[in-house]
Amino acid sequence: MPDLGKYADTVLSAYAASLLLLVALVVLTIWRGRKVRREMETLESRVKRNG
Amino acid sequence: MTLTVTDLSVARGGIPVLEGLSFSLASGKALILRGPNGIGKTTLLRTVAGLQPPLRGQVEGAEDQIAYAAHSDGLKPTLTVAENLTFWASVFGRNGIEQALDGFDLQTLRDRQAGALSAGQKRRLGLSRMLVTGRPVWIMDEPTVSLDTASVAMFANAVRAHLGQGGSALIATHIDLGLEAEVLDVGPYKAKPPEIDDFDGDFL
Amino acid sequence: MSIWEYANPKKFLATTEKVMPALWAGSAVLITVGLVWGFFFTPDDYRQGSTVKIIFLHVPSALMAINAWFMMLVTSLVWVIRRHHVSALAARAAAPVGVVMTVIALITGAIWGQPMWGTWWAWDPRLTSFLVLFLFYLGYIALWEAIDNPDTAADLTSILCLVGSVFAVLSRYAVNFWNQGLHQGASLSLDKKENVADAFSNPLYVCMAGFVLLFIALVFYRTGTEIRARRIKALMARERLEA
Amino acid sequence: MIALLLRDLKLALRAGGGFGLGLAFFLIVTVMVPFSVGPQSELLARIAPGVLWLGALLACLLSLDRLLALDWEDGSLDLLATAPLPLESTVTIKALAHWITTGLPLVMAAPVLGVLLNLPAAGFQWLVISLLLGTPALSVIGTFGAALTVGLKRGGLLMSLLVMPLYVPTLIFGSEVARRGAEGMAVQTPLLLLAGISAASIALLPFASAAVLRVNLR
Repeated sequence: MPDLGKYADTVLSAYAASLLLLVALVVLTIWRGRKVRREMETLESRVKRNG
Repeated sequence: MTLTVTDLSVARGGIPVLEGLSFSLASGKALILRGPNGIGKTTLLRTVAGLQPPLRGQVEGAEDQIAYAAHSDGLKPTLTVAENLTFWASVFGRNGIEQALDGFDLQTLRDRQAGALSAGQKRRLGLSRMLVTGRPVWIMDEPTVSLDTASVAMFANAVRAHLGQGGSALIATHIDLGLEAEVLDVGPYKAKPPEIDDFDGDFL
Repeated sequence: MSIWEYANPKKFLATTEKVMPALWAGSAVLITVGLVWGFFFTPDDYRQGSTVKIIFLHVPSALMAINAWFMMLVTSLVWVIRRHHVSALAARAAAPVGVVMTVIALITGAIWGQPMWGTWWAWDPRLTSFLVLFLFYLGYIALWEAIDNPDTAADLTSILCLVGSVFAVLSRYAVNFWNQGLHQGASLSLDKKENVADAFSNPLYVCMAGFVLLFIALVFYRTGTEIRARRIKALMARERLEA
Repeated sequence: MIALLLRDLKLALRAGGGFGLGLAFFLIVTVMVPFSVGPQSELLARIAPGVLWLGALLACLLSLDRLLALDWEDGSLDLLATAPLPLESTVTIKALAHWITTGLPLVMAAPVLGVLLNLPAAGFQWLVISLLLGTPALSVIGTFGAALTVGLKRGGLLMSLLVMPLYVPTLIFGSEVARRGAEGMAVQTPLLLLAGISAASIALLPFASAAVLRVNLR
């Protein structure tokens, strides 16, 4: 851990906030991507069976 | 002045509803469109009127020739009957609304506000708007909704007079207007869904 | 073989599927290396102390916030001119990424500004422009969400993006005129005298490359999701039509 | 074209047309300001140009959602789209009617409200000039926003979200002219920029508005 001096809180909170936002963005993106992919596959198989 | 439609496909909300339609409408003729609800008659009429682009095919002889009447009449409730008609006449670069008022028996109502008319009277006013446009091709979507028998006859007379002057009319309706008109059932032109496996820009 | 072949949704899905793992891995490695290098192995600035380390997040996110809008502008134009659906959906997919980048730039800027300028927020031209950019992103996303018909939504948002870009540039000049500002000049430019010291610039370049890769990965993945969502919509409409 | 303008003006003036609502809103917002910031006359004098500009902008925004929505609901827009008048002219006329019924009254009321906010004497002329130059831009930009949201059920709120960022440059230059005028500084640069924005918006935005309206009519 480098010595951040009197600005330790500033630097750490900036890193924490940014990384949290980035991780949230990636997680939400992948979560929605998987959900939509599953939905499409069920729908496709249903449409094919019926039509 | 002939309206020609060749190999027309139309879509509603990105989904094709009718395909491969061809017909032509010569002056002095009327064409009645029939077909079950939801088949795409309104979509077809809007496409012919140029309000939406066709998926495929061409519409010729429609631009600046058509007058369109749909479910809503484009009337302003706070303007009088005469003011409403005068407005539409001048938008189409014409004047003189007397003939239209006479044709749909609106003379007695001319100074009444459109908001105070009954549904049938409003409809008559909306239809009389076709007369003040001076356009040769009338495109009408269920024009007889909320009209009584006498008013339907009035409407049929107006269409007949219009055809007699070399005009033409494309009408989607379920009732018999007593016109000498060809009938086109759009049912057989219902779009066939494409194969499910391979999707492209249409996502189907 | 032309680039437009990838405008076919299926082809796009198949191709991006192949490059996705490399993109995810590449962006993760670059961002980790850049941030670790920047956080642990750079000296403190003689004036700003350790707060200078925020630059490794602040500058790349600000860069991507603007580039994301620029990418949306280009893809919107492609949709308006060539009507490739994938292009419109890519613009839609990029917008939320752009918002998050804008928010990161604003938050890190505020946290950094507090000790340096003595205030969390100042109506400085750069800060204000980013706030306005944020509002443009919000409006753009809200319009996409509000419209049911996907083609209509694509057309309207494209035109909004074109008009909005012009007004965003105008706003940039307007706020410059309105307040001269506290913010320092560009951190990286071709004019060497203006640049940050080399000790900071190398990890910064790595971070910027990482953010670019992450952006590409996210946009590819999200565009795929939008394509599938669009297909779900089309299939459901088709079922309704057949019923 | 004249017919459409006259009809819109007539509709605005008849019962329920909403003429004067924008003006009343402008008045009420201005009156509320001293209640929220306090009655000190130096403070009011300093913020008067900005407050009056913001009030005028909000009053404009408020009246936008009726601009095209009414014609959309009763089918007039469908019929106007098939009329010989190009849609570009239609939206320009609509914006002009909006300016005459909303923007122009705001310009005329602004000096009176300036008195309430203790606007310095030198500021009156520049306030009126800046509003006169700026409100047409507010109307055409607003028409674009109204065209974007015309088909939506609850488009009003969304329209504000879309239009506000587009108003930023006009607001900045407009209130800058009024503020500098009130403080006796040179106003030439912001005045020219404001005029430029207005002229460019009036010349170019109707094409975007018409394109958007065509998409919405499909």
